[in-house]
Amino acid sequence: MHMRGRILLLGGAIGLVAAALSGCGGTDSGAILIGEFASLTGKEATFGISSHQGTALAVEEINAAGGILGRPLELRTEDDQSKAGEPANVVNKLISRDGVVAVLGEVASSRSLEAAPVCQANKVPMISPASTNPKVTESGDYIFRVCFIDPFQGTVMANFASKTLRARKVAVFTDVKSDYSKGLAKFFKEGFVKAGGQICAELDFNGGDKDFKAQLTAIKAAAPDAVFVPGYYTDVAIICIQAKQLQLSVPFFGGDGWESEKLVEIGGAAMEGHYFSTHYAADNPTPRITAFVEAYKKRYAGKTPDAMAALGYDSVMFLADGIKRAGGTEASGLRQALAETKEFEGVTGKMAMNSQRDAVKAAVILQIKGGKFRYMATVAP
Amino acid sequence: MFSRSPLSLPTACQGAKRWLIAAVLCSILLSFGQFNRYYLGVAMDVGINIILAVSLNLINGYTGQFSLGHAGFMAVGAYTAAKFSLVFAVAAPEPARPVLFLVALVLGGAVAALSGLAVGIPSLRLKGDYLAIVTLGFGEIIRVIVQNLEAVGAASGLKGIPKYTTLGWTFALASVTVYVVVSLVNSTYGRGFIAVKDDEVAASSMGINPVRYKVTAFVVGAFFAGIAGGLYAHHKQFLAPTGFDFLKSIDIVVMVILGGMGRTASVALAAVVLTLLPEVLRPVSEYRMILYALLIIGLMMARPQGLFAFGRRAVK
Amino acid sequence: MEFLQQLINGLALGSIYALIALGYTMVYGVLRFINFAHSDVLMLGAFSAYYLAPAVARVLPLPSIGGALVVGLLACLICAGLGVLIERLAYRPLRSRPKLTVLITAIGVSLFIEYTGQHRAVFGADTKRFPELMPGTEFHLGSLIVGSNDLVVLVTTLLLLAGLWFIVHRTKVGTAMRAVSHNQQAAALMGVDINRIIAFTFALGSALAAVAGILYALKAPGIDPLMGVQPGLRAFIAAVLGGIGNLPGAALGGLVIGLLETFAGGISGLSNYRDGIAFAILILILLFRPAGLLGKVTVEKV
Amino acid sequence: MRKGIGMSAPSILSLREVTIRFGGLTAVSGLNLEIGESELVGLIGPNGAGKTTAFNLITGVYAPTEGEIRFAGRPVTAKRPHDLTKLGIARTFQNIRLFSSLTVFDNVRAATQLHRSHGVRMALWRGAAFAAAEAEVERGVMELLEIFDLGRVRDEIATSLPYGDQRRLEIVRALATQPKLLLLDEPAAGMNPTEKAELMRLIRFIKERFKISIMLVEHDMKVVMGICERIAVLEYGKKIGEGTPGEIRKDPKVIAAYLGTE
Amino acid sequence: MNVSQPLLSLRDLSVSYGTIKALHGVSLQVPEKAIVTLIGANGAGKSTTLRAISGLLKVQGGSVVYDGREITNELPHKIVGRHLCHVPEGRMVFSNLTVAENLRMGAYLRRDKGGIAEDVDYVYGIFPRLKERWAQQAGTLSGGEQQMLAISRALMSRPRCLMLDEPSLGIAPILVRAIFDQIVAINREKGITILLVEQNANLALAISHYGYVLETGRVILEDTAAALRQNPQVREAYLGE
Repeated sequence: MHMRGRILLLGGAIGLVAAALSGCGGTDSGAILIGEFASLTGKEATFGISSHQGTALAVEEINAAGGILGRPLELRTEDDQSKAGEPANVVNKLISRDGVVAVLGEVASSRSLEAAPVCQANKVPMISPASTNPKVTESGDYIFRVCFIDPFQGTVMANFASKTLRARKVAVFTDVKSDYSKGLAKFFKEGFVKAGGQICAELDFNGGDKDFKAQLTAIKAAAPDAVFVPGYYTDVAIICIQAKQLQLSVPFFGGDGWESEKLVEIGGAAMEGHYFSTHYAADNPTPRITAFVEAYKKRYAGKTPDAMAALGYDSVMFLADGIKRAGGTEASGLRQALAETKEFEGVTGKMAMNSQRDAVKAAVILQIKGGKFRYMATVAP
Repeated sequence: MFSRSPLSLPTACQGAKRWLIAAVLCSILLSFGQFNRYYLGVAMDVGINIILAVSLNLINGYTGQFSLGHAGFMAVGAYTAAKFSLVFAVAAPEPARPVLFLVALVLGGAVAALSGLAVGIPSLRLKGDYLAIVTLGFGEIIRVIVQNLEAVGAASGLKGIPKYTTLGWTFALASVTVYVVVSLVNSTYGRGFIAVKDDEVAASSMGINPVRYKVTAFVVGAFFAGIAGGLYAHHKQFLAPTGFDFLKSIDIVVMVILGGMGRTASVALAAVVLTLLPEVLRPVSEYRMILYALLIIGLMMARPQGLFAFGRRAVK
Repeated sequence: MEFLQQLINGLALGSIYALIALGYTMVYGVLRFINFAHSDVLMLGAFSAYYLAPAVARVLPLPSIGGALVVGLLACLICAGLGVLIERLAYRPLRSRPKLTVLITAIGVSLFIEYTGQHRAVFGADTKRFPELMPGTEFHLGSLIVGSNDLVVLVTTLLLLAGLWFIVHRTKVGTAMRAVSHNQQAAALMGVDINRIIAFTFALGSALAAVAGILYALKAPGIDPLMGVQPGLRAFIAAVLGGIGNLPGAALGGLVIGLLETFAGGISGLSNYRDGIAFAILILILLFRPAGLLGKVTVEKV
Repeated sequence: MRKGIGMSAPSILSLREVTIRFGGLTAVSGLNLEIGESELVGLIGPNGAGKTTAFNLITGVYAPTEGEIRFAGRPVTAKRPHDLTKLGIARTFQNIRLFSSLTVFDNVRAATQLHRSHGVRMALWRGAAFAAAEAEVERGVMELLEIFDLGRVRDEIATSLPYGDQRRLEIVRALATQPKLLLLDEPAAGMNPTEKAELMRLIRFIKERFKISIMLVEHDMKVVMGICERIAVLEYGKKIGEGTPGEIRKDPKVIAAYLGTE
Repeated sequence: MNVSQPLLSLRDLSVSYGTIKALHGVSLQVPEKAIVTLIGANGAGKSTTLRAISGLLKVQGGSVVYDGREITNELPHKIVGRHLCHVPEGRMVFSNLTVAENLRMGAYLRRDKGGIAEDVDYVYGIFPRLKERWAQQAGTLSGGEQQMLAISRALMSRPRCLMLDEPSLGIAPILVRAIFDQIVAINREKGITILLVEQNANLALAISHYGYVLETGRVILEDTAAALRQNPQVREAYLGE
């Protein structure tokens, strides 16, 4: 091809793009359009799907009850493939092309962090169901979350380790690939050392690894009283199985990433007696939770909702509550209403928004006993 | 490449520069337009991917090496540029920012080019599959290092990067990349890249130093991948190490192969198509990646020379 | 003691890598290309066993050694069939094309299997509990702990290596494989049906992948459609490290990578670089031995 | 063309006791060979005698296990091919190795690397100087192509040319490096008698016109005997005879090596 | 079977490598139990002819008829199954296999264990050097030994017709002699038809019954071997006289 032809082609491409750029925003019909972005495929699909199912259930329930302010909700869900670089696009699409009034997502903090500046720049409220990294809401005053944050959870577990478990020496086993795990480990270590404990071993794994024996052998050699594993249940179950094989028989404990019925399904007997903190306990016999668990099981083939599902559900309910109080979906009003939330009762507990737009709420500590999550304690902030 | 008229050579040389200036001006004008942010964001992705694909084409397409580590170079550029901006540009007065942005981009490119040099050196001894795995490994090592580097946010990612990337910047730099690669290859000097690809032994018997060309390709390719990384950082405003894993490299390789190795215009076109395709396929998101995989397989069966490879160029 | 324990851990991990690496290297031996989809066949092996186990459990008691053998054997057959199918549909039409084309196709096949597997109508993206095929216990040697699973892994690997060695060196088809690997044309002139030998190689490699998949799943009983990616990549490195195309090289490479990762993984401050260590060692070794540890450098004919 | 050092030396290329072994095989052993300025020397021998290996030693593709090679008066043993080309050695290949994705014109243009006055910077700036320099290259290349009647196919892909033209183009490409010594590896292979006659004329013409030394490896006796001033005969890596075509033709050792003993 | 019909005949065979035509309509006949030689300079198309017959190359035009059946463009392993065997140029022994394994590969299509053992003894008998080296990797053999192995390997398939491509290539004269003696013996004792490609024209013509001279993909001359040896045209082609 002639060189001029090549450059012409480039020029043409630019022109085409320019022409395509003149699209326009969403509609303002009867339904209230809300956007959701989640990892429905890819590496972390299992979390995204859970939270999405909770989200979808909440929307269905609201609509069945006649919608909000007489208008039904319409959920637009986009898959970000668990891939960095995607959330910004997806959220841009939801906002600029679909014209959603608010954005829900994501479970993973790294992807919420990518989407947050987009929502902030467009002044569209974003509610993350389960991103616990404190940085997420630092992106701006339109960013909210319905879960507690890592410093709180880390401190809760540090206190739990030193007071309840009476551990002096704790080993920390972190997923280096996960911002969540690293954050939680950091706040736990700070809290535990402050409480007078000693971190006797710090080892790392990569989320998705299947062999942890190397690290566990090293941890065993350090003779800890307990092992803190801030990770996701997929890895944690296998870690506990292999720890059991190595007869590393001290309590293991972790955070909300543990919460899934899969943890016990996969880990089986190896999970017995371990602890974790989370947002809610499915076996908590409050009517609200029982109703949610039952509805969820009915909708999704008998699956028990995990924390991600519960938080996804709460993110919708929290938004609905805000819309109701704001009396509409106008962005600044809605933002204001959400920020001023004083008391919101979700399946994951009572919460209030603090000045950082982080949910101030209690954590629960569960113990695994007889293959079930047993409620142990509620730790208020 | 050149028309049959013997006079075309010098004319084409000068014409190209005019077109570059036009393309850059055009891009800058675009920046002033008001566009739907989604389309704007996708358009910037398109521009960034053009830079990535066209620069990888210099390594894989023109020089015949097989690099699977382009995402690594991109990561180096992205993190370098972003860190620079976070330290210097944010505090600087408004008017100085475009200059500082340019400095950040070039710095990112330069550091990426240095890493290109580091990868180019093993390429002297390794070929084919072995080179591919070494470049892949290099990309992964970069990712692991970044993942552990607290200064750039480690696994939590680097956030708060100012949004400096505009459509103008993106396409102006895409134009520059296309221009540089086209100009480089379309010169007596540049025929050496293709000669090395076609037959290293024969090339070296013609006085062409294959080592120098291979390393040059890596350095220039990495430089522009670094620039693309910088644009990406200031476009997404957030960097996570997982965004630069080897699947990202594969995406870029697929663009090069889809376009047709060693054809800049076709590769740029493929970058456009492959960036838009996933967006178009959003409504069937469940099947999106399955379709993408099938597309790769089908393409290799039906048009291994590249989807947009027209004309009479011999295919090896 | 910790050292010995890590040695055991490393051998158990390394022997799985070795099994996978053998599949890469066998295919490379006859076709000279890297079968990227091999790691996905591993995943398919684990999933085959996952779905087979309940069916087998109706006839044979599970967990039991007999039951595990039956499940394993069936999974091997399924994967062998799938391996042959992949070769037939995706690779054979491209046999005479440049290596790069085939490599990219292999990447395409790999992505296709992974994403299709993730679709909810197929396996779904979530992690599944891998059934207990074999009763597991731990043995104590002083303070050393050897899991029965680790022993099974080691013994299986050794048996399969011996079996593979026997097939390759002592049977007609194995001799034909080596002949095809050395020179396809000359092998054809001996009356060898190249296509059949290649298909056989894929079947054999895929069966090994199935075994590796099951052993891997026994070790870490959570399986998902992407479970093959990490061990696949490591085994791929192992195969190149040993000298791709070289069977003892693949076994050696697998053990080296397994041991390296284990020892690095046990050191605080180094365990976070575990993903990169295998690659770093690979690059270093290739710089000094460009054809891998046991590979031979071939001189290009001019 | 650049001025060589030590041009006063009588021979342009000299091999002293050059030996190369591949594993256990000694491909060339103790080879002594001199080529004078503007001389046309043939290297013959049965298949597998080590002729091409000798070529590869001279052009730096292989480094000798033992012995010394001097070119234009300076030692060049184990120098790399592109450095030797810089010094003035060019070659063709037994199995044609043209740049398969380049046109005829670009194949030759690529070989002018050593003598271009402009590089990356000018290529990127694309100023008037670049245009002038490229025009100069083009003039040179076209001149060469026209001499060898390949100008008419300048924009064809090199490997799409008929066989004879490809052979010729390979020679043109080698000449574009402006060599002092041109090595031709079986240039007549696969040619019919007419083409061979044409080739012989061509080789003589090149020697006259460019005033360079030529060494050729060839099987075809008619060609070798017809044009070479001196012939060296290799068998099993060793030189078994050397002399004028007349002498070689009568050498019983050579006859035995060629027709085989009965 | 019609006795007057040759065992192998080519009619107007053409073969191209990409755009380059290597054979321009080659026709030749090989009668049963004869030794026929194909001589010519390097690049004349001798090897190409053999490779086209044995199915290694795709034939663009013309036909190959063997034993009364057309076998043009059949797959190589099918052609071997018809007992038409090709010992390729450069020997192509499996250097990663032992001598014994190479021989076993030769008998790949056979199932008769007893017969195979007999034939192994036979080839060890004609080439005792192979017997000495039976457990060695073929790559460690000398060129001559490799050639012996290549011929023996082909014999293991019990061929009716054997095509030999340059058996003297790069081999010490003393071994060439031994190999050619055995080629004659194979032909006489076992009645195997031989199509021999050779550069060493004198040597080839000395043992052949009939010869064809190839030049740039065409047969330019054919005659009995004795006549060709006296033919000045042949002498000229080889010594430039």
